[in-house]
Amino acid sequence: MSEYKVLPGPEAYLPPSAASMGITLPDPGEALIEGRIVPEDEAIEYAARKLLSAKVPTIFPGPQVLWKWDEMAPKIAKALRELAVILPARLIPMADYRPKYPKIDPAVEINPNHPNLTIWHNKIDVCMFVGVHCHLSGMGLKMIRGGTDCYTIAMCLMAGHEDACISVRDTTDEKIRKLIDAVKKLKAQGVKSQALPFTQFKHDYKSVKE
Amino acid sequence: MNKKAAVGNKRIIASTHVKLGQKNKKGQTYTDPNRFFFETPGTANFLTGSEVIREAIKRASIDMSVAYPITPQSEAAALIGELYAEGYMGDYFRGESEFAVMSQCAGAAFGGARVFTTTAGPGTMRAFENFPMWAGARLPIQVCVTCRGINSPLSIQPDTLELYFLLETGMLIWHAETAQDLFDFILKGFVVAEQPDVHLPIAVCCDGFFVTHTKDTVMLPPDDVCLPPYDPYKSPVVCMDMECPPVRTMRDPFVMKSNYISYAAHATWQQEMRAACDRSRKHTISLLDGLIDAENTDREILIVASGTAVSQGREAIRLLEQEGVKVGLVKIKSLRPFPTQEVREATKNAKHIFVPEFNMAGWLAREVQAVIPDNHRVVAGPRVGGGMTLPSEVIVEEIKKRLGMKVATLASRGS
Amino acid sequence: MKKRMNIRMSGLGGQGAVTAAHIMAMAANKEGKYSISNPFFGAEKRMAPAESYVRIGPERIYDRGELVFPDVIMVFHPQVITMQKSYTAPFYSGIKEKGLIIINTSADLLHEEDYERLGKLGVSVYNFDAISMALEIGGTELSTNMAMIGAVAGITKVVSLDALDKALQERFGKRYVASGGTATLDEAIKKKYAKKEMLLKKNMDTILKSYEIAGAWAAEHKQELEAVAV
Amino acid sequence: MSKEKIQICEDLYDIMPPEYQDMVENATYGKEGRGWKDIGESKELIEQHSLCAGCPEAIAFRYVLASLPNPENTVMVGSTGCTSLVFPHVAVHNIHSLFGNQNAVASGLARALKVRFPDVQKDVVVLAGDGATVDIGLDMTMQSWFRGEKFTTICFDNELYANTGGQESGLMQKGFVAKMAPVGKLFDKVRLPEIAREAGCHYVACLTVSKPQRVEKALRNAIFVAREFGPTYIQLYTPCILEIGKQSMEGLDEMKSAETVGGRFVFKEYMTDAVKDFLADLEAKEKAQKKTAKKPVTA
Repeated sequence: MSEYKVLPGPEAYLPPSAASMGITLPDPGEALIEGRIVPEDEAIEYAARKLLSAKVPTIFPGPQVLWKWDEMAPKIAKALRELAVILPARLIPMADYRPKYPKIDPAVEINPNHPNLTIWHNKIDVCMFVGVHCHLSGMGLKMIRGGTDCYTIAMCLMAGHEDACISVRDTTDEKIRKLIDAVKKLKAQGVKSQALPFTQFKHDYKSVKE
Repeated sequence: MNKKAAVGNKRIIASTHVKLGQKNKKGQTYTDPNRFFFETPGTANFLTGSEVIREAIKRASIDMSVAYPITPQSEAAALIGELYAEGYMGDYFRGESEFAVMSQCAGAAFGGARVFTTTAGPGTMRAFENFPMWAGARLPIQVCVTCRGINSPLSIQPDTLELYFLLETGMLIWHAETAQDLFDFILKGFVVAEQPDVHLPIAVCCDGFFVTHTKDTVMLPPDDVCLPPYDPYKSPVVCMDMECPPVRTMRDPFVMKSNYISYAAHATWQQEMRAACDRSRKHTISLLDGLIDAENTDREILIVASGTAVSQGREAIRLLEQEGVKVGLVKIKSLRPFPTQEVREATKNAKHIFVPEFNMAGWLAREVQAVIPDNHRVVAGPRVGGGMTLPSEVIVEEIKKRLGMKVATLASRGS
Repeated sequence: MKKRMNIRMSGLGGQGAVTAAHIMAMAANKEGKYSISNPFFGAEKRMAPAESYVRIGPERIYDRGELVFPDVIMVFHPQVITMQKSYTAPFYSGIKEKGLIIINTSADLLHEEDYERLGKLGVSVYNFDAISMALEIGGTELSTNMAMIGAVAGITKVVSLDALDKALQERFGKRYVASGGTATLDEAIKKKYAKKEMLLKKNMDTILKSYEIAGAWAAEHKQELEAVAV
Repeated sequence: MSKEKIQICEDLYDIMPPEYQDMVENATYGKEGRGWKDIGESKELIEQHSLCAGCPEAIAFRYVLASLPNPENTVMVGSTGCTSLVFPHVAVHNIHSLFGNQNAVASGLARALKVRFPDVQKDVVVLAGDGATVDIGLDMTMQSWFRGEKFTTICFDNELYANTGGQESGLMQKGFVAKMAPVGKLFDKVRLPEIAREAGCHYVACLTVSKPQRVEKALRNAIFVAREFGPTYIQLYTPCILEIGKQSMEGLDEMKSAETVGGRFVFKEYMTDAVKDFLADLEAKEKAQKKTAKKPVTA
């Protein structure tokens, strides 16, 4: 197994891709923490801990969960909303993958073609990708590790991402719910969210919490 | 069919959007690849390589194929047409040139189809602009390349120089030694290339004539089983069929350094393509039983080769054995990804590493030299070109010369 | 059989040397031996040099491509020698010691110098008029390759008559896949014989006759032919 | 895809940027008789573009997208050039692969969609510049017509290579001095509409984009005919105001002057007799429908 560690950046001007450093993707039931293959539950618990410890935890839902195109998408969307509320965390969508013209507002949306803006001038310290097509997510994760010190989590609908600090594969709404349960459990144990207060669009987490 | 995987081995995961066990309109049963490759009994058939391509495609559940005549792949391409006439695929036609054919294959793959095509030599070169485009667009098209000479003056004979050009296109490149390899590689190639974490084009290559026009014994599973079909929604990129999100999307937008798009996007795009190629290792290892085959690598003398050169190496090893010289063999099955670790490990005991090749450039020798320590151990040859044969006696001669043994110089032509 | 036999067939485009190699390989395959056959030709068409190779042996054969060092050379047409329509010059270069050469000819085409060189190597030469035999028994020149097959099988016994019969059935009895030119020739020959059965029979008859005559010749030259007998 | 599939998951609706919410609410997917008149009243299928201010290509793009009869089941194929800078912002799936291979890509795509969705009418529309259509891609343009591929080819003819900076193209007028034509172009403008007619296109139209109604009509004709008969071709004059030395506001005048009597872009249409009958039928049906629609609804 590779000794390489997938840690938050900024690692290099153009950091190597984890796959080329020998990190392999997990098999079903497994997940990755910083390049190590671990049981999936362990990774989910660790992700919950990371999200709670963040000052600006942010969830990036991608097209596969934003758009109601198959049976799974609305289920995951619902779970993500609950997760965002319970953590709390911002939800910043990756609505599509176009190089947007003339500008993109990184507080409103993200896009892998605009890497300098991808994580909001490094204001986001922990982010989570869900439902972004793997090729684009692979790009986004690499650029984040190249340019910022953001801790990345990828809840992948398919085979996972070595370039994320934590990666879970075959994500369903149930796995997001496992993450919610892990957050709840940690909170019950007295772990407090370190998130700075924020207001997002029409939705203020404080008001929704009730 | 390849060696059976030991029980308890990690298994390949294939698409399951179409129920396994269900029958297609030709009455073939969609079969889990693990069962298909490792549990379905095969029977021996005596066939040419071209016929073997037909047999593989008959069981591959492809949606489409596009053809263009060029020796030595023309027979295979025509046979696939017959399969279409028999109802084994949705569409098939003759394109107007290899450049167009590869673009037509791209169009079909963008639209979510499993596509197969064949080409050779100058055709490969004419098509070339498409190959890095396929890889960048993450299109899991399979092209079977039946290598032939490419430079002027024209030749139709086997020569593997075109493979050198293909190496850095971003495609997966496998090199078949025999008709059996060709059959296995074509079917397994679809399974590996279409993995969501890989999802790259694959060139399954063989040496023209030596494989395509040679009659050889091949084990074939019954023709009433077939691979599960391709699932375009298990793709790392968006399928262009207006059935999946995002609706506003272009495959693939220009990524240039300008006021609104970063150069880093293009660089990481390339890294992601190459990462996908690396990820194929895991799947390839379980399906092909490794990226290399290694025999007797504890010996001081090794032959490292791919394609037909492996066969010639095997015969040379037999001849040398009769004279008491023991030689090991490393057969490289996957050229991309290159089996770097495997080759290092397999060659660690060798004092002399011979790399026989069917091209004048000696690209495989360079690849080996680039990844092993003490690469003066590599003897880059013997090599032939232009479709010349590489008799096993010539490899024997090269090895004996290096060892300081007496050799009678072999004349190739005339006397 | 104890060892590998490598046969090089040098002919002219359209004569059926490729088909002959395929039939020999199929026959060997049918009787449980290992075999490989492959053709080699240029972009030229009929009457241009065309070679095919068949390797038959007791164990798995890997070697492929042009046979540079054959045990047996079969010359399908006098022009291979007289017009040098051959991939090698002279046509017998590379032949192994105690090898065999079978030439389709009505006259002796070799010079004294050739015999001298072949003699040194202990190579036997079997001249016979395969075209006449084809015309006489098969009723068409297109059966020349059958006469050639009969000769090599009769001398070396590398494949049996029974196996050849089965191979013929497979080759002409059902639809066969071949490159463009060969497919067209197949059609031509099928037209010549009203029925497929007739074609098979005439072909087999040609093989039988040639096998018989060549076999008798081989019996006379038993000693010299040891190296190529199976 | 049905209009119902172009929906945002409720739980994440409010976090979507407003233009996506607007697209779902107000775009004209699935609208019978959609056309250029929807522009200004509903959400267009095209967002910002990065073309020069006043570029006629931009308005041509908007007319084309507004007039697609079936955008929720249309996939477009483009090529390298100015058009490819607009395509990322278009809300129907679209493909760029290489320069000049657009009709080959479309051939493969249209056939694949037919195989995958035998019961759904999926329209494939090629839209490329004149360099891609006539010069580097002419072989594949024409071969797709010879083969009778059932899709529409649109050429945005600006009579030069605009994206690379104004080089000579096959559709450039004879005598025009341009980069790579330092003494003026030495041969005539290629007569692609006539070539298209002879090469097997069942419907051909050549026009400017000065009159949106006409563009809409030609496009709808081309797509309906492509579905039933085979290849169709539309050539639209979209002058490159930059390279011919005009101001941003002069595009329309340039087009109008090119379409006046004796001009290069006098409106012309070619169609087979069968197509003529088919289009006449179609028109009659549409008229009848409009008539019924106009009738007051009685309770």
